[in-house]
Amino acid sequence: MSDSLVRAAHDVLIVGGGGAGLRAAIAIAETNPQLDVAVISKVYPMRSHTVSAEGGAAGVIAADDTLDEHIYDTISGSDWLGDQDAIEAFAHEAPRELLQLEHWGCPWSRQPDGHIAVRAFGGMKKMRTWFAADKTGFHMLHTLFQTSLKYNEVTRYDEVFVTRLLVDDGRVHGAVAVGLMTGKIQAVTGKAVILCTGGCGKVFPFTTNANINTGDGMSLAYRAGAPLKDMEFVQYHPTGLPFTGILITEATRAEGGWLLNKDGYRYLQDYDLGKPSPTPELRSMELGPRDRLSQAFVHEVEKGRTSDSPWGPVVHLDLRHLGEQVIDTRLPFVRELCLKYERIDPVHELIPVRPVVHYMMGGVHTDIDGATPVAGLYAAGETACVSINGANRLGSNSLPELLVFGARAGRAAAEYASAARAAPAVIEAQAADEVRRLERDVMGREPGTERISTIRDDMQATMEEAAGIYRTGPAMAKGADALAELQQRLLKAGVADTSRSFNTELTAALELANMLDIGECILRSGLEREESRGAHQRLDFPDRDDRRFLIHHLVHRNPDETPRVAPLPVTITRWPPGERIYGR
Amino acid sequence: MTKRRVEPLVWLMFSGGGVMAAVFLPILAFLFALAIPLGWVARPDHVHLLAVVGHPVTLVVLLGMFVLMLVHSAHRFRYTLYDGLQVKRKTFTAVLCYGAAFIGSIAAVNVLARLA
Amino acid sequence: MPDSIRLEVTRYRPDTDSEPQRQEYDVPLRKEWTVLDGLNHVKNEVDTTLSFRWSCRMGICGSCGMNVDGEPKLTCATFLTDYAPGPVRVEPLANFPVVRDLVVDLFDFMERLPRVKPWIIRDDDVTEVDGEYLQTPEELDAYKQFSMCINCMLCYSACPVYGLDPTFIGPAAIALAERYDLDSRDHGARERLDVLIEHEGVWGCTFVGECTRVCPKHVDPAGAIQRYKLKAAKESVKAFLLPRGTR
Amino acid sequence: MTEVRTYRRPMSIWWWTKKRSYFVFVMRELSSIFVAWFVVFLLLLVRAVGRGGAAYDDFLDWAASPGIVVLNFIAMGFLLLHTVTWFNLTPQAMAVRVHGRPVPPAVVIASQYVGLVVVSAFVYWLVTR
Ligand SMILES: Cc1cc2nc3c(=O)[nH]c(=O)nc-3n(C[C@H](O)[C@H](O)[C@H](O)COP(=O)(O)OP(=O)(O)OC[C@H]3O[C@@H](n4cnc5c(N)ncnc54)[C@H](O)[C@@H]3O)c2cc1C
Ligand code: SF4
Ligand code: F3S
Ligand code: FES
Repeated sequence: MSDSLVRAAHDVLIVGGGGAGLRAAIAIAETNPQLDVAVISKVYPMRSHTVSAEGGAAGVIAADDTLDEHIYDTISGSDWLGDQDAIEAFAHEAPRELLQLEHWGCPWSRQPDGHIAVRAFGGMKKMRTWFAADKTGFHMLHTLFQTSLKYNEVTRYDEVFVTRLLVDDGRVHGAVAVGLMTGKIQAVTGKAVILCTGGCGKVFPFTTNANINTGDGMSLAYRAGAPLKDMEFVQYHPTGLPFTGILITEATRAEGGWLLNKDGYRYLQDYDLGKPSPTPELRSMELGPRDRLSQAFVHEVEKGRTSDSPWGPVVHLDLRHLGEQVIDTRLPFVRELCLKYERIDPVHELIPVRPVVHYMMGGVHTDIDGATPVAGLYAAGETACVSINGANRLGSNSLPELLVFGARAGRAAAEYASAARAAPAVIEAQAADEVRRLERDVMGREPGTERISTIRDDMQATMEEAAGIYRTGPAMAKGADALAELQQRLLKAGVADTSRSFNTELTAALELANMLDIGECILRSGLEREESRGAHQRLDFPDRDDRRFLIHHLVHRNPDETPRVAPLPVTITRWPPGERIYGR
Repeated sequence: MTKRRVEPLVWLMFSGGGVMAAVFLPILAFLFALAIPLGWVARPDHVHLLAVVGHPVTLVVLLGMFVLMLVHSAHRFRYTLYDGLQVKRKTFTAVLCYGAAFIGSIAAVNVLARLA
Repeated sequence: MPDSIRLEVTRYRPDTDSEPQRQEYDVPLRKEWTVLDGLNHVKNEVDTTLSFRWSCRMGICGSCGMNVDGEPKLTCATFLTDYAPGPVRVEPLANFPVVRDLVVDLFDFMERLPRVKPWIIRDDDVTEVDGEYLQTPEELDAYKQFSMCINCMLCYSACPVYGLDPTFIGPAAIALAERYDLDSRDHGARERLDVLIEHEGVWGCTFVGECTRVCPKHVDPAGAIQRYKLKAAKESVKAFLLPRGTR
Repeated sequence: MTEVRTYRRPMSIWWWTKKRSYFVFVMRELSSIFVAWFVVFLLLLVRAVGRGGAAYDDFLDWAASPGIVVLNFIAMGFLLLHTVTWFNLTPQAMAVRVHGRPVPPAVVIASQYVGLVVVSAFVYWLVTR
């Protein structure tokens, strides 16, 4: 068996074919065509979750805008937890990356004179969000995917699920993966590996995220010895459709949509977010940052000013005054989604919305070039934490982040791989170990009384309870205990599906194990952070505490598999911590 | 550089024939296949008809029309055989269909030339 | 409204089955449930061995295509109530080889996609990006419809020509070629024509038109293909008429 | 590429009877036989006309025989199917632009019918004058 165990050897192995992974692949192919790049993805690349992004991508291009303003908006949006050197690099490179995508064919929306059009977005002082109607992520991903087809040096492994990274002596050498079609478990080696596996919204029950967003890369890195950073910061988006959790993009509010409580009152004015005006005002009211808007919702619920729906309390998003013309040209997908999934027409009716888990600010700890502390291991995209997002990501910063840091990680990995040696023989044994683990411990388990879906439901309920918009120490501690119990239960859950080919029960089991790791890290980091900052709001510590907590949290995995949280200073260059002011 | 291929030209003739068949054929077929034989419309006088048909312009138009419509039919029928009946001997079918259209065209030239 | 509905699901396990079988499941019939929700209910509560693809559950990732009562559909955008009182037949997309249960093999399409060169091809060789290529909203509109394809493969499943002759490049790939041809920033029309003018290119299509009818994103591949034929014909006439030098 | 035993479902010879739209498609395609038949019919007519008044009359009498009339009725039905479907599909098959602006499909379809009426009237006039 050992001759077939190592399937192929590459220079750089990219795990994930979403926006970040594809951008990295192209960057490598362009920097050094000599290198052999492979992209492994558990779904076909164009199915990756980047496809769902609606609103847009921020990059300074308008004449009245400046890089410093983008930087400042991002820093204050992050509640001063973002690393300022990273944010500076990000803001500088974002416009170039977006232009590069334009040259690759991305159908950006345009002004009448043919120049790029930009729209407003939450928490931003200037209009700087590039958009392709309200299917920005879809167009970006397909543009990247189609462009990547041009490069013959990029090998793709589609529908191949990575289960483990091969690490020896502090260096990464590749990964072990299951081919979903065949069920074959094989090692694919790479001198450098870039994790671009996206977010982990599925840790929670109610999320905008797709089924595949199970945080696999975070868990892979964590188990391979790379720490996770700022895991306590989970973004709730204020406007998701009840039941499905489908996102109604922030662009609706940028175009002038209003948030109304059950009395038809624009309640955000009561939460220090400015005064209502008929036309949208930047960094004010509905264009405030996501953390503050989601928190306002909770207070409205407490005051009894929300409406009831079969899926809990909701407020309403009002787009009626925008008119059919604006909705159809700028927000056609929103109309399509509302008609389909809520059977309402936003041209004439109010859209019921509630906050929904949307984005993971935390992730695999990397430096400004995407490098993790494990040599040869890089990360980019939502799965990484550079960090530019700090305690709260601004809408439309994630898509350019994928591009900027995808490209950076790609170039850095290419350079590393050019100098690195081929994989040592020992990794063969590691691969064999992993095959054994999967075949015996996961596939071979007798179908017991426990069911994977039940444990998953319990985990999601636990996380919602413990790590919602508002948190407390005791609740998080209780949640962490509950997760530990679920870990034990998972060991007893068998996989009933014995078929090799397309065994989605097996992948669900592996994903659940990953999510339990992540949930644990979220709660452990959250417990340590005894303050309220950005998306991490503690009822028992309601204020921001810069003296103790102007730090990142790194979660390492101890040899006994327990997590250990350690501090890391925040990089501050030119913008000393200040108050976050919106609408004033 | 674009390679030279016959498919585009055949397709062009197919389309031309389709237009002809859609625009000219209904009235011609209606008159001569139904209305006149069944007496709904009085039989046109033979001399008049001979004059109309024998006019050089009519002859050219008819020839073009007949040839294009035959190619149209042959082409369409060929694909109907492939798809509808799942005929596997594709080359043979093609030769048969276009061959028939070719013979039809020769016949058309023959008939029309005699009037000229 | 009855409170449950029967799904008749096609199962196929390559390790044990010699051909697909049918299995029935009753699932709750709820107003807001899609066929995909029904399948997920089965997967989570009834029979964990059922396999199918899905991800975004919002009609954009293109992974959940299946034949529902014989029609290719995105199951995440197809509501159970529209089929009440049932039963609803759920089968893998037609015309593709079945890998497992409701999962089909897309190898053909993925392998074909690069052949139509779906990327911007320029005459000028700009490597440094400074400033955008201008494109007016009208120029954007010219190709926008064809850029909406989510690669869901419903059109392939509806096209009998593809079913009969899998070498046919097929509707979505041709629509994508058209998308780049019509893009004012692209100069690659000639290169793509060389591919599509081949026999497996546009000529197999007999304009059944089903591809367009089933497309959930209103891409109109049927139109794209016929227009391509016209374009190919024009170019060929030119090639025949004009002496080599002037082409 | 893979060692999976995929299952290729056979496509029945009768696939086109399974769905209305497929059936209409095959009928549309079968109109080609009748177009060819009319070409033959008209050629026979032209030949008869060329051969003189008697041959012409014989031809028309033959055309009035029941078998031929039934055939021609059926053929006429298919021909109309061809015309209607052809007109309906034209706007999809070519993007018609006037002064650089796309013409709406309904207008393209309507103008074809106008063309049909004009041509038909002209032919009618030419023949019965
Ligand atoms: C509904 C929605 C709307 C959004 N809108 C916006 C917006 O308007 N603006 C903005 O800036 N951001 C937006 N975001 C955020 C942004 O879209 C995401 O952060 C971003 O797309 C993540 O991209 P990625 O490349 O990191 O990962 P993804 O696109 O999620 O890709 C992950 C890849 O990793 C692969 N993968 C994962 N695990 C494994 C494994 N174990 N083995 C192999 N492969 C694996 C997957 O197959 C996939 O290819 C939105 C997010 C959501 C959910
Ligand atoms: S053209 Fe339409 S049906 Fe075909 S793959 Fe694209 S989106 Fe799906
Ligand atoms: S269904 Fe098929 S035959 Fe042509 S028009 Fe569409 S590709
Ligand atoms: S699940 Fe993504 S399109 Fe249906």
